[in-house]
Amino acid sequence: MTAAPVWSVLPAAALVLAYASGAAVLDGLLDPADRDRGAGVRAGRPLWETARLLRQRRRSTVTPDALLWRAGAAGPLVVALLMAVVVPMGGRAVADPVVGVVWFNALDVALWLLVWSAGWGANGVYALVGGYRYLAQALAYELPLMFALTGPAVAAGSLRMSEVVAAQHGLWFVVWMPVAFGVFLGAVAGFSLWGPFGYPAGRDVAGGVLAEPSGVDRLVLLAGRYALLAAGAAMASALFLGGPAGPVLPGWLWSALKTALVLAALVAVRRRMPVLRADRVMRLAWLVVLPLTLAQLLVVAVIAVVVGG
Amino acid sequence: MRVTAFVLLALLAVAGGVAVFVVNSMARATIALAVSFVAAGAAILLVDAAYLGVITILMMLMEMGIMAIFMIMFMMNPGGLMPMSMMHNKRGALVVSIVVFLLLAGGALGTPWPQRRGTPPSDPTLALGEAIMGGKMLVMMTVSAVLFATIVSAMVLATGRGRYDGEPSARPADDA
Amino acid sequence: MFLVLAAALFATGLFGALSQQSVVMVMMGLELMINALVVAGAAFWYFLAPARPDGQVFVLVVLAAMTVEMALGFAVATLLMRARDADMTDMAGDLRG
Amino acid sequence: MVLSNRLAGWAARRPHALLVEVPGATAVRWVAEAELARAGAVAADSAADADLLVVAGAPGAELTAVVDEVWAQMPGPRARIWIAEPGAAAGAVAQALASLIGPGQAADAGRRRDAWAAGPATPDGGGSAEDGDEGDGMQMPGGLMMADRAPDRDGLQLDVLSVPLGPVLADWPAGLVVDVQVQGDVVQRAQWRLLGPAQPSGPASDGADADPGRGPGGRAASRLGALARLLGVAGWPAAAVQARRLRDAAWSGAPAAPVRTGLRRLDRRLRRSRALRWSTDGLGVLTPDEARSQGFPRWDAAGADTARTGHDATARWRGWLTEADALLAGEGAGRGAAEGDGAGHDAGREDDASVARARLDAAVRLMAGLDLAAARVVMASLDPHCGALAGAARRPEGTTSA
Repeated sequence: MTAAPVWSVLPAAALVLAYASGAAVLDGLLDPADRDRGAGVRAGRPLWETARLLRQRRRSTVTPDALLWRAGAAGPLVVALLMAVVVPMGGRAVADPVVGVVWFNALDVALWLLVWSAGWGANGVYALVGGYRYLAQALAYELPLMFALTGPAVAAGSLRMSEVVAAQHGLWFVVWMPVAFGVFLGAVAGFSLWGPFGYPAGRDVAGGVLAEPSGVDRLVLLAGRYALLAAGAAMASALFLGGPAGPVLPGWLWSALKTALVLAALVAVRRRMPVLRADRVMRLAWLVVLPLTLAQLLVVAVIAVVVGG
Repeated sequence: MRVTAFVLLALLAVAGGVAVFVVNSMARATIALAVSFVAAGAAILLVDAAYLGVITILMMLMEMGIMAIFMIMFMMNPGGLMPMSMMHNKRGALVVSIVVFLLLAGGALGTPWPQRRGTPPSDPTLALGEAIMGGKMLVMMTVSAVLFATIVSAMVLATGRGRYDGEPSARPADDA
Repeated sequence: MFLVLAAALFATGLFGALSQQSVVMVMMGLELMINALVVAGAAFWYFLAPARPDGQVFVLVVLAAMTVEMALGFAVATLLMRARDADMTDMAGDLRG
Repeated sequence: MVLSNRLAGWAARRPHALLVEVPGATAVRWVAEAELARAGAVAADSAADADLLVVAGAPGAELTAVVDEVWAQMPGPRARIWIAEPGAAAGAVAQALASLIGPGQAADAGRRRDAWAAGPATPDGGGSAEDGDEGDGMQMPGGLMMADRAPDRDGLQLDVLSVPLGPVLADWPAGLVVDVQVQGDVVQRAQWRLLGPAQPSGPASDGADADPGRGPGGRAASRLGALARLLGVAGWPAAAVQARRLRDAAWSGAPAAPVRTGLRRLDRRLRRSRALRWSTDGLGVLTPDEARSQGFPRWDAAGADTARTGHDATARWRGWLTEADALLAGEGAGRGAAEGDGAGHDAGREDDASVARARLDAAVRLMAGLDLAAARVVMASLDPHCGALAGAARRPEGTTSA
C-alpha cells in the first residue's frame, strides 16, 4: 500500500459526502412519518432539506459569540473530512501516518470543544445545555473508545492504519474483539450525536445544539453529523471488518460494501431506540462497558503475545 | 517548506497563548489555549515525533473540554458580556515574563549546543514504545502510580461528602 | 528555533500565571508553561539525541504531570469554592488561617 | 430565477412547522398535526428550525405576545397561520404552504427589523436568551443580567439562571410556562403559570366539540396523544409517530379493530424496550393517594407492575397503553365500577380543573432536583390537561423548592 498523492484529498472528501448523503437518504426512507408517501419523495429528503436551508435566512440571537458559533457549526464537517484522510478505502488512503489510530482519536476529542462551542456561541439556554450534554456524554464514551481502539492496534502491533488492515488477513478483528467493535460503533453514534446518543440535540431541549442555528449554519452542522457517521463507519470497516479483504469481489468494492453496511446499521438504530440520557449512559459506561472493554483488551493482549511468540 | 510551516505554527501557538490573557471571554480564552496547544502539537509533528504530537493534541483538547466545564462552574460572567480584566500586578508580571523570555531565548540561541548524536530511528513511535516497556519501565510505573494517586486525591478533595454517605451521584472523575 | 518558541510560550504562561486573579486563569498560565516544556523536550530529543528515546519519554512524563496538575488544580479549586466561595487567588490568600 | 424557483419548490416539500397550542384547543392541534403531516411537514423543535408557525386555538393577550416573539425569531421564509377550529385546518395549511414559496417572502424579509440585530434583549418565549435574576443591579451589555449564585445539590455556590420553560416548546402542555431556576441543567426550583385562551370557557361548557375527552374513542385518543408526547420527549420519534397515528385513528372514529391491532404492535414494541423503561423508571413517583387524587386509575390492577418502582412515569405510560386498549374495546365504562374503585375512572376525570391543577403542582414539585431531560419526562408523564384550567381563575401557584 502506498500513500496516495495530494490531489486524492478531493475524491476522499467527495466519497465522505456521498456516503453522508446516502445515510441521509436512507434515514428519509426509514422514517415512519412519511410511510404513505412515495419512495421518491422520501428518498429526496436530503435534497428538499438542503434546498430549504439554502433558502433560509441566517438568523442570529441576542449577543451571540459569533466566532465560536460559526466555528462550532463548521467543526463536525471538517473533523469528519480529516478523519477520512487516514481511512484506507480499498487499500488506499490519502495519508497513512504512523499514528493513524491516535489521529482518529485526537480528532474525535477535538469534537468536544467544537460541539461545545456550537452550543455556547448561540447564547441560548437550550443550546448551552446541549453543548454541555455533549461533554457529559463524551466523558462516558471516550475512555471505552480509547481502549476499544487500543485492541486492533495491539493485535496488529502498530498504530498505522495500513498495518492494522493488513493484520486482518485471515481473521477479521470483529471475530475476536466483538466488545471493542460494539463500543466503537456506540462511540461513533456518540460523537455524531446520533440515535440513542442524540441527547445533546434532544427534542426535550428544543434541539439542544441544533436549537439556534438556521440556514447555511444548520445545513453545515447537519451535513457534518452525517459525515461523521460516514467517517466512523469507514473507520469501523477498516479497523474491525478487514477493510478490503473478501472473496471474489475486488477489494475496493468490499471496503465500500462494508462501510455502507455499517453506516446503514447506524442509521437504522435511530428508529429502534429512544435517546439515552447522559446520567444513565455514564453509569453504564463506567460500571459495565469500561470493565468489559478492559477485559477484552486483556484477552487481545494475551492472544497477541502468545501468537506473536 | 518545513521552516515556513514551523514559523506559522509557532506564531499561531504564541498568538493563541497571548490571546488567552487578552480576550474578554472565558470561552474564547479556553479555545485560544486549545489553539495554542494544537499549534504546538503540530510543530512537534514536524520533527517526526508523530506520536508525541498527536497525543499532545489529544490530551490537551480533552483537558480544555474539561476546563470548559469548570470554567462555567467557577467564573461569574463566563460569557464575557462584560469586558474582563482580572489582572493584578500586571506591570510586574509583564516585566518578569519579558526578562525570562529574553534570558531563555538568549540562552537557546547563545548556548553552544553539542553536536547531534545519531539519527532519528525510522519509527520513533516504535522506539518510544520499546523504551517504555523496556528500559524506562520504571518511569512509567511511577507515572501510573502517581496518576492513580491523583485520581483518588482529587476525588477526595473535590467531593464534600464521602462516597457512601449521600445519595449516589453519578459524577465522573474530573480527569480522564 | 524550537527553543525560541518554547521560551515565548513559557514567558506568556508565566505572565498569565503571575498576573491573573482567577484560579482557572492561573491554571491556564501553568498549562502554557508546561506546553513550552513539551515543545522544548521534543526539540531536545530531535536535535540532540534522536537515537535515544529518553527525550520522548520525558515528554510523556511532562504530559502526565500536566494531567496531574489539572486534576489537582481543579480539585483544590472545587474545595476552595465549597469552603469559601472564593475563586480568586487573592481571596484564597486573604481568607487563610 | 429558475434556480430559485426550483429551490423553493423543493423546499416546500418538507416545511418545518412549529405548533403553538392554546389551552383547550387539543382537538385543533390534533387535526392540525395530522393535516401538516399529510402536507409533508415535520414538527420543528425550535423557532430557528421553523418555516411555519401554526397557532391552534384563539390565544389570549399574553400568549399572543409570546407568539409574536417566536414569530420574530423565525429566520424566514416564514408563514404564520391561526387555526381557530378543527374544520379550518386543511385550508389554512394549504394557504400557508403556498405563501411560503410566494413572492411575499422577499417583501417580508425587507420589512424585518429583528430584535437580535440591534438593541436590548427581548424577554423570551422560546428560551433563546439567557436572562438572569435581577440581583446585584449590575447592568450588562445587551440588557442581559448576570446570573446569581445559590448553593447547589453538591454544596457548591454556583450560578443560578432563571429560565421560562414553554409555552412554545415541542411536546409541552398547552400554554403552560414553568419558570425554573437552573444550575447547569439541574432544576432547583420550579413554578408554573398558564397563558390562557382569548375567551375563557367554563370547564364543562360549550366547547364540547373542541374537547376530545368525550366518548371512549376520544379518551383513548387522549391517552395515545399523551403517549406520543412522552415518546417525543424521550427522544424516540419513530414510536411517537406510531402513537400519533393511532391517536388520529381513534379520534376520527375509525373501526376499533384495526386500531387495536396497531395498538398491540406499539404496545409490544414499547414494553419490550428496555431503553425506554430505563429512561422513565423511577421518575415522578407518586404515592397511591396522590395518584388517585390526580385522576390516575389503579393501573396495578390493569397489568402494570407498579410494585417494583411505585407509581412512576413507566407505570403511567404502561397504564395509558392498557387503558387505551380497554377504551377501544369498549369496556372502559364498566371497569372502574368493577374494581370497586369509585375514584378511578369516571368519564373525563382528567379534564377537571382540580385534577389538572393537582397534576401541575405535583409536576413542579417532582421536577426540583432533576436535570432538564428528566424534568421533561416527569411533566410529559403527568399529562396535565391545561385546557381544563383555562376557564378557572388564572393565578400562579405551585412553588416548590429543592
